[in-house]
Amino acid sequence: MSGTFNKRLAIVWLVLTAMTLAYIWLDHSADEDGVLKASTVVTVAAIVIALVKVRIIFREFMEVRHAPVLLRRLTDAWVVLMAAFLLGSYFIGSALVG
Amino acid sequence: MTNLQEDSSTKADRHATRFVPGQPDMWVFVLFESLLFTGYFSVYLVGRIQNRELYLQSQAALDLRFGVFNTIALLLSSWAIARCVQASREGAYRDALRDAFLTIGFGVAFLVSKVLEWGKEIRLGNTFTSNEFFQHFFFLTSIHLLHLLIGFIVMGVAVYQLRSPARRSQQLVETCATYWHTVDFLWVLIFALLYVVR
Amino acid sequence: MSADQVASFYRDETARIRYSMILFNWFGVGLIPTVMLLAMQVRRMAHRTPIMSYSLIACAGGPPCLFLIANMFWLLGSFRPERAPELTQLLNDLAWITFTILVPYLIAQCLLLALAIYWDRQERPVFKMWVAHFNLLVAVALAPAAFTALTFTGPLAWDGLLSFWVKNIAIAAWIVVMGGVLGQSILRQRAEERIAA
Amino acid sequence: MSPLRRLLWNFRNHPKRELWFAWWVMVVFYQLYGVLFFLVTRVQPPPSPAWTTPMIVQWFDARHDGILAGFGIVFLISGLCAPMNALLAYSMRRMSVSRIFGYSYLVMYSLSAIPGMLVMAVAMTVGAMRPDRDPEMIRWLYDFAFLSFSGTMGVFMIGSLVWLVAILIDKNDVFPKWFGYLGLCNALTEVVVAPAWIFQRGVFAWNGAIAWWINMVVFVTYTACFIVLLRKMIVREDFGTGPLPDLPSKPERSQADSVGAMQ
Repeated sequence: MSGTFNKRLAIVWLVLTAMTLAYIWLDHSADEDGVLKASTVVTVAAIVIALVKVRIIFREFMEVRHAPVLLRRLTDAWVVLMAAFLLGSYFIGSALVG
Repeated sequence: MTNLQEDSSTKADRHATRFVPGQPDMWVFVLFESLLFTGYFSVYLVGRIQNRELYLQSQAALDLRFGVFNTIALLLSSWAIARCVQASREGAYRDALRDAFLTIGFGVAFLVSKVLEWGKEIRLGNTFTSNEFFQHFFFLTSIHLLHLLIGFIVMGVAVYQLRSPARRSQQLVETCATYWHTVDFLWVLIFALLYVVR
Repeated sequence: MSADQVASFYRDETARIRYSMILFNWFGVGLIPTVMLLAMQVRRMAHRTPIMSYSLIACAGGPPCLFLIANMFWLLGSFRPERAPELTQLLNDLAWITFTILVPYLIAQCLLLALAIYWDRQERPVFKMWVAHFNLLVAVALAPAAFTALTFTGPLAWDGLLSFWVKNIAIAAWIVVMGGVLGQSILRQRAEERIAA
Repeated sequence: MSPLRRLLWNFRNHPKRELWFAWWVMVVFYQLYGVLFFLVTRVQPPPSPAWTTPMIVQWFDARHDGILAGFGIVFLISGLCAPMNALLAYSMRRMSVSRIFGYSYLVMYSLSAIPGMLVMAVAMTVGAMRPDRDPEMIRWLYDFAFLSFSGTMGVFMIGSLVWLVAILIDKNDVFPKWFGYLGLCNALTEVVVAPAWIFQRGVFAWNGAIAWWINMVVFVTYTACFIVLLRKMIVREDFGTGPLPDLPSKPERSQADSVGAMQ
């Protein structure tokens, strides 16, 4: 029992770390020849990856996966809510600035 | 992520008894606090859009390596505390205690690297009052660091629980772990927003 | 009063302001032990919770604290009376308004004490009923003083009939009467304890 | 019995009259507080610290009567804080924790009204009192008012920490643990207002999105929670020293009330 759990946790950690390292690649791909550029694609990708990581932490590390339905739904709703807030403020803000 | 989810819906799992890890009360904190931080993040993103060039230039002064190192340090600590919860659930308290100390160790690594990073930025002349980006940078990182410091107190409670057979309360250990994971996932968001977002 | 009038008042009356305020500075805090004695008497009343005595304790710290702030503004005003009149006027205004805020705490004290006495229904109540009525009366007398800032003339102004004379006479009367009542009830308490012992 | 007579009778004889009195004082105080600060004096939500002196003078002129009358009422009612803090201290007395908590909280919060609103009331009143005062001084009073109001955090931070520690180690179940954790959120937002002393504009200034608006939302949530929870505590109170009994179900409660009325 303990073995499978620990293996699973190790895999989870590896996945999370890989996603973190993906940010380095994302960061390098954003600049063209060292010129800084605002990029909606990078922004949205960064936020989405972060939220996916948050959900994995919820489900695996925080053991929501074994939790009652209410808590599982609630944490999922929260991830969606955060996404809505973050992307919403980004896009609505962009639209207002023009 | 998808394959992990498929794993979780295997039959054996579905029949296992459902339980809330730790005190359900702690989840109120987790949800409320993440909502609060979402508020801070939204304010930051809106400010960013209004002044893209300034934020981009200032962001370039940040060292992505610090951010990545910090994220991995906290992910390691989260991993350790998750193992600690498993070990203590199975009664392996020596292992649990070791994992708890590992958690604190990775937390300290994060703390040291954060302070070094601040020192570096301040030497570069980027302080809390320099410009809008650094206001947000120092604000978000220091309020998060405050959570981490409280996290050390929380880990102290967990170690105190694990130490003596008379006190051991699995629920309290899980509550402490939930708090620590919150510190972790808040940093995951802060890292993405401060270092990577363009 | 214009700024110049205020400033000249501070210049002419420097000594009086200084010595009276130093005196108040010494003894203003004396209110705290009195209120604490009251709180301890309230604790002996036939209540089921210590809420009323807690409330009195909560009221005890505020007035001396505010009074000391006001006192300092007055003393600062008279320390260098030759400064620009506008500044002296500002210090004077701050002092008077801060002094006014003592009132709500005193009103609350009186009302809470009255309520505590009304609720103290036992064979031999700690305080007699008229003490409660007296406290209500003092509270009513103090109330207009909260609105000092509204006007510079008439009974509401800070040197007017209601805000100054009624208020300060009420405070003085309260101190004298409550001092007597407190002394009596403490003497009685000691007598009762001696019998019980 | 007519409702009024019933109310009077309860006021005199209800076994929990002191608790209910303090609770109603608290409700009334927070209602009045909101009305006075937002509607009568109109000093909240706060104006910008970045304004020029003529704008500030004009701001004071526009509110002259409101500020003087409104803060007069604030002066008059600020004594209501006392029973309110007494009730909060009593909640800690009912817990299984040391008396230290209740008394520290009581003393801390009895002084908190001074930086929390009275200093602001003094500065605002003095500012509005003489419109012909030197504009620079009016500006100083304006800063004094808002910074003392927003920027004094220590009392409230340590106060909520004292309360939350008491709640978390309490064994009598007076408050649910989640409220203790919510207290931590509230204490942390008190930290966030500190930059108001540094910035004259932006989201961290005293009228900023982070330093004021988000904090206000947290504070209002926290306050609403503890008002409701204190009500529950009073209903559950049995005047014992052990764990507080659970909330009685509806029919039981009305029975208990009538028993209380009989006594």
